[in-house]
Amino acid sequence: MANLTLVQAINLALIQEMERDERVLILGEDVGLNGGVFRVTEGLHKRFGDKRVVDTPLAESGIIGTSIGLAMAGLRPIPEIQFEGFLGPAYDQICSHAARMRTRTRGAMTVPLTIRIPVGGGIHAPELHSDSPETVYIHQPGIKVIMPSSPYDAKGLLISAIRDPDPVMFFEPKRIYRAFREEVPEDEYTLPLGKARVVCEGNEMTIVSWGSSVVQCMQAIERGGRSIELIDLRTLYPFDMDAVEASVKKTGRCVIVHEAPKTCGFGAEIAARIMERCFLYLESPVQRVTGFDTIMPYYKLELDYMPDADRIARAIEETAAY
Amino acid sequence: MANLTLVQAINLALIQEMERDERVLILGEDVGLNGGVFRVTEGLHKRFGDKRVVDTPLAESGIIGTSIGLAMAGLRPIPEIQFEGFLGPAYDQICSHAARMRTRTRGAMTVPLTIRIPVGGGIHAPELHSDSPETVYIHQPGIKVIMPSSPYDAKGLLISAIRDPDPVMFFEPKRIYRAFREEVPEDEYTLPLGKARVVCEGNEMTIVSWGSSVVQCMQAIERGGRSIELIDLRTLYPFDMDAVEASVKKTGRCVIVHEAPKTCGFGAEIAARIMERCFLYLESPVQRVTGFDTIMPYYKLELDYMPDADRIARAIEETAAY
Amino acid sequence: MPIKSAFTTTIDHVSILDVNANFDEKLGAGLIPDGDLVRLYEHMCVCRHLDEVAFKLQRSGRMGTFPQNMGQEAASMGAAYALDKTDWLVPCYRENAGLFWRGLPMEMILLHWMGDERGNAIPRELYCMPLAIPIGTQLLHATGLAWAAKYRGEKRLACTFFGDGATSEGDFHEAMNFAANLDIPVIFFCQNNFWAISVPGKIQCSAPTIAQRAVAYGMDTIQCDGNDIFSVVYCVRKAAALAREKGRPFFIEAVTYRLGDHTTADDARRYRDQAEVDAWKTRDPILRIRKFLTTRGLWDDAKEAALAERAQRDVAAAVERAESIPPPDRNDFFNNMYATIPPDLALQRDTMQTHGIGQDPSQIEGAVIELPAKTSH
Amino acid sequence: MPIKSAFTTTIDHVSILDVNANFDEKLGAGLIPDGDLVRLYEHMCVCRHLDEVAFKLQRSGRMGTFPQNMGQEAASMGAAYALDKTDWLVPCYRENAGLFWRGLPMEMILLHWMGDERGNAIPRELYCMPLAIPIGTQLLHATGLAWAAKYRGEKRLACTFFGDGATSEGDFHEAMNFAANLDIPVIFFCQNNFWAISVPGKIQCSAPTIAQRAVAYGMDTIQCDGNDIFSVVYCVRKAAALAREKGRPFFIEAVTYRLGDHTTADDARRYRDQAEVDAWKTRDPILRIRKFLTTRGLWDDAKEAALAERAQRDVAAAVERAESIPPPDRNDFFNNMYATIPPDLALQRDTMQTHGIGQDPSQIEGAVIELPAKTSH
Ligand SMILES: Cc1ncc(C[n+]2csc(CCOP(=O)(O)OP(=O)(O)O)c2C)c(N)n1
Ligand SMILES: Cc1ncc(C[n+]2csc(CCOP(=O)(O)OP(=O)(O)O)c2C)c(N)n1
Ligand SMILES: [Mg+2]
Ligand SMILES: [Mg+2]
Repeated sequence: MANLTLVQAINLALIQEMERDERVLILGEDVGLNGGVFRVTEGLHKRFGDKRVVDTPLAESGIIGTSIGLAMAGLRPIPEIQFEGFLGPAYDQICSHAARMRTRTRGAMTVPLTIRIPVGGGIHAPELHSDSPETVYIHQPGIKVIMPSSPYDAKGLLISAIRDPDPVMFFEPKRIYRAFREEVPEDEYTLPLGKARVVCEGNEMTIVSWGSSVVQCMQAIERGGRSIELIDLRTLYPFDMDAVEASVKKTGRCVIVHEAPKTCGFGAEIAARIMERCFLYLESPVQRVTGFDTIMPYYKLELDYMPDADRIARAIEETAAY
Repeated sequence: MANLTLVQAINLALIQEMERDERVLILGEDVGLNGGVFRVTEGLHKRFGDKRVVDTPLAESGIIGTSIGLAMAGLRPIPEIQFEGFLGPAYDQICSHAARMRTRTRGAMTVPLTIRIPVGGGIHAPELHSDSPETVYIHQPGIKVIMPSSPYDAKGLLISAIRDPDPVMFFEPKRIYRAFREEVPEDEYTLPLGKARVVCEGNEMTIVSWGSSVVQCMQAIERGGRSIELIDLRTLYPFDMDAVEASVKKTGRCVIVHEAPKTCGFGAEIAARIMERCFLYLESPVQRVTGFDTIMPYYKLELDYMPDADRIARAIEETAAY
Repeated sequence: MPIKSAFTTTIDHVSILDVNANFDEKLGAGLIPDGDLVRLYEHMCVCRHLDEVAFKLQRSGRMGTFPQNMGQEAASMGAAYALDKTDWLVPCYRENAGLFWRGLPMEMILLHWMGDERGNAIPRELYCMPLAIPIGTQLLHATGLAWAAKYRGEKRLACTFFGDGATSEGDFHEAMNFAANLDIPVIFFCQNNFWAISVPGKIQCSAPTIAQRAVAYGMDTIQCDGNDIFSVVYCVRKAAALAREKGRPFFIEAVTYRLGDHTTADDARRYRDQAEVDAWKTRDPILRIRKFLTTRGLWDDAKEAALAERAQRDVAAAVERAESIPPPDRNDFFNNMYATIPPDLALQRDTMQTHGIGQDPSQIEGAVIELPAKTSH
Repeated sequence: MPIKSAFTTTIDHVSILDVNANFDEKLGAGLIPDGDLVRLYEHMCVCRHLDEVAFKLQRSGRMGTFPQNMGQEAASMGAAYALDKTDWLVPCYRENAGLFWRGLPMEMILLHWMGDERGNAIPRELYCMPLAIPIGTQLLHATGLAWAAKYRGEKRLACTFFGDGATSEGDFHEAMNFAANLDIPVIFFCQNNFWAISVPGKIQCSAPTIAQRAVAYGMDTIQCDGNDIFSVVYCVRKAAALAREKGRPFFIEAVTYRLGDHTTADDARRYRDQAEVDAWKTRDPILRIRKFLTTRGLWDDAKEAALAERAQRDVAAAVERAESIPPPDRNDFFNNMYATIPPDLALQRDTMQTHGIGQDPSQIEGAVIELPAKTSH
């Protein structure tokens, strides 16, 4: 066991998978000598060399498009997109190709690809460095989407993603890259994709969240007074609706928390599913505490945009009082 | 009044707005001499010339990116993206720039832009010519999204879109481009963005839909036996939640129908909002009849993918029986 | 010296068997053995016949949109001929000739345009990618495939095909740039047929040549008569040698012409002059090669008649195979989304429903709902 | 002739005031009047001082990430000087010098990097676009702005700035191609500073020059010493003339160097040699121009001291203005989404809630919920 930050846990997972499997390579902007702008690939270039840790031209469609070719040829590329705000130029290659190649070719061609992307706000970064676009890719069939909220989960889920035979988007909440440490086994291990984690148990209300918002939820819960079950989805597609259903059938009330804008955010899907599956158990409408339907403001106001413990606590109280 | 198809109504709206306002110009692939692959811009090149109807290079990011520049300079560009499947390369310019310019500059720069896009399945077209990506753009703050289901609405909404000071995506359901005709006033007229249309009234159940699915809903309703209120949203952002709320509070039951995949489709948002606003009025969970969480299959199977009157009728019966 | 030259370059144009069937012995001799040339000619004719048949299938409602390859057969076939059987072919949709030469069964192309994904399930050992619908995107896949070969120390290269229109897309640029700067052995093969649907070539590239696109990347580049299979073979051999020996990419502009409509959904008379088409008909690659073969005593009317008959037979058999395949299973489009279908998607498949109640009818009180079975189509 | 030349070209490199401050009278005489040159020098020094102050503001937590412009002042300032005041400047984020020359108040740049959108609310009459964060995207906006000028018959052109890294993006290609083929008067001004964060120029463009990118489009192109303001002015004048007279675009590669880190979030020692940086320090555009002015008797130590003092005063005043602006209103980020705020968004703004109950507390039975007010920050 080692006491690691999220960055360190991901770095360790990358090293172990590269040691284990010659087919794994890393590519992207500044991933080489520089070790990535967040230092997630620190030391990898030195250890594995130019061939397996590749600085590419500044072109996100190129990074993903060539990764698709690499993957179809049987390698296991791990491209990095430097910030979620720069996924845009790669959207087409992800959604028109990575997501479709298996079904388009009825399985003759597959795309075992893991795209790593720092995501979310809260670090006082410039514009387009603080967004939460996960919903777009959850909506796109053919991709798996992961967003861990802890070092332990990050390592196990990333290893599973790399070994997964299909394209996976691995969002890394940059706000908690170094926010805390956790005991992480030094050996390699995998965590199943599509399984949620019950962070804490309770029977008065369920909270569903993912990514760095999970930390905000914990803070709200720690204010005390209520027995709350917190579910960290971890994998956003396929998502663990069974865990949510079981919890809400027990508690009868639910609050969903995410950073992305409200309208058509993933929270809407969870809420709609809860209604479909738990209609007769619900004692109050499912509430969503989310980013607003605005552009994430520049950083002077970013904390007003992001759901925080105050807003979550308020939603809990309101939901309980309904 | 003239009896027009959807294509003709849109064509007429374009002509009238170009006659009225020198600042309006059309650009895109094959929009000139060829009149567009669906002939929506037929005759415009002849009438308005090279300067105002411009065939561009084959580059969707270029089409939208230059349109943003044209719009910021005070013109009213109407770019066409040939099929919704080719929006991908333009995603970044739409979401990172068109949607953000006003708020990024606190109003100093604005992007009065109307993007026209044929959308949806049912015409036996090749791959990536039959998708329904509207949710992605509803989720993106800063854009208005329209999808008409009739010639009359199309003309009035398109004229409103062109005159709107903000970026609008105008999705044209290609399956009904020529499927039927409707009386359309020859004079120009506008319809308010953000207002739904009650297609038919009823008090047993509400159906919410948009685009060519509205026609499938009508067919299901016409099978008779129930008093159903059909709401065509027409504008998907901002959307007319008041109309939906009023109807569901009256009927207590609701089915939502759309072609896009279920997970994180716009139906989820409507369902979640209904729960938020009508919780105590609901007699059964809101149901969604949608495309599946798969890639739209090639055309041999496309009708298995798309919600049709049978599937809608079944959902109506099930919802009523709940 | 306040103004000095920072860069100079020049680009070659290659033509071996010219429009008048004049043959340049110096470059052309031995390039293609007689027997191969006859086989290439035969394949081109079969491919041309498929175009005609496909057109009729579409018009009679037995197939969806189809893009004819007519007039461009020499380009992709010459390339496929000059490459190794294990080099990747990464096509757009106007390379039927080359794909058939490689061994792709004709019915797979038909199936694709009949709206059936099974037309894309290409056996791995053919090293062919399926047709690419979104313009320009496949160039990056080719670059990745070739990169993988380099990564593994294989001598395999990738050759990707695209039109003049594709050179306007951002992905074209990114693929060229990746290949040039990271030393990836890709051949970028542009079929410049002067039109992208109705948009003329000058709107895509107003420079004197498309070949000079490659200058931007410091990439070797050449222009050739794409209706002359000898020129094509000459250039692709040169490109392949560079790719295999130096691991470097190469750009080829093959000048050709689309003799038919863009696709069966198009009517080219709306936007281009018949005179232009007629002029290009005299440069038809099939006519040219036939004349050459005849002059050399390698071809005659009897052989032509026999070939016509064989073409009819082969194409008819391919159509028969494409049409007699059982309809696809509805489950197919669920089952191929992931290696292992997620439970929620399996539920959608098994119930053919997305609505919560339909997926779990136990929620409904009272009788099971009976509805007319799904209308068959 | 089986092999003939299809295309030849050559690209010029311009240098007027060279590294050793040798001045080419033939090209340089009269290019910049003495008085202007002094003013340009002063502006460059103020801009350089802002870099230093901004660095300290960031380090002391008074500002977020900031990209220094150090070493590249001559490039954007020379361009802004050579253009009309009503030509569009469409920058990336390393053109402070040019923007200040145009008249952009320094505090707007500071506000931008202090995380405040009001730094982008640039008065229309300055014809400056705000800084562009996503690399390469602004080139298309510039093309559209220039297209609009052409559409209206104005003589206005657009000049857009970007780095070597930006030339790898698809949007770069699409913008160049649109401008070349549709005859749009844009000047594409590349500041080749040899690095894109840690990635060396050869990974972005392995060709001998970046200037040759333009050959792909048949666009006029030139390379110049970007640390020599005379060369820059010479090239931009040439480009502007072509744009205004023929409506044609022009590409300029200005060779320069980023003397500082990529941004305050970067540590360039991780990836580049100090020797390289030291070599470029001797080519600093500010040193060069100062030497020139001094030789010509236009500058002396007293003036330098006075300038240093003025720079300190001006920058301090700008910082003061940037820091004393009242905090932005939370409503701002709602109110600027659309010309008219949609009702649902107004509700989100007015309640600062997204959860349905919080937006409509009447749904809750019992007392109003009291919570600690939002933690201020
Ligand atoms: C990204 C994208 N945009 C638009 C289209 C629609 N489209 C199909 S073919 C075509 C023209 C292609 O021209 P070119 O690349 O020259 O190939 P050609 O058809 O001439 O062989 C267009 C615009 C598409 N398939 N993909
Ligand atoms: C689309 C996009 N991808 C990645 C980034 C992250 N990023 C910011 S600056 C930069 C390097 C830019 O290099 P260059 O264009 O040469 O400009 P320079 O910083 O050298 O002036 C990168 C990769 C970005 N801002 N936008
Ligand atoms: Mg073409
Ligand atoms: Mg640079």
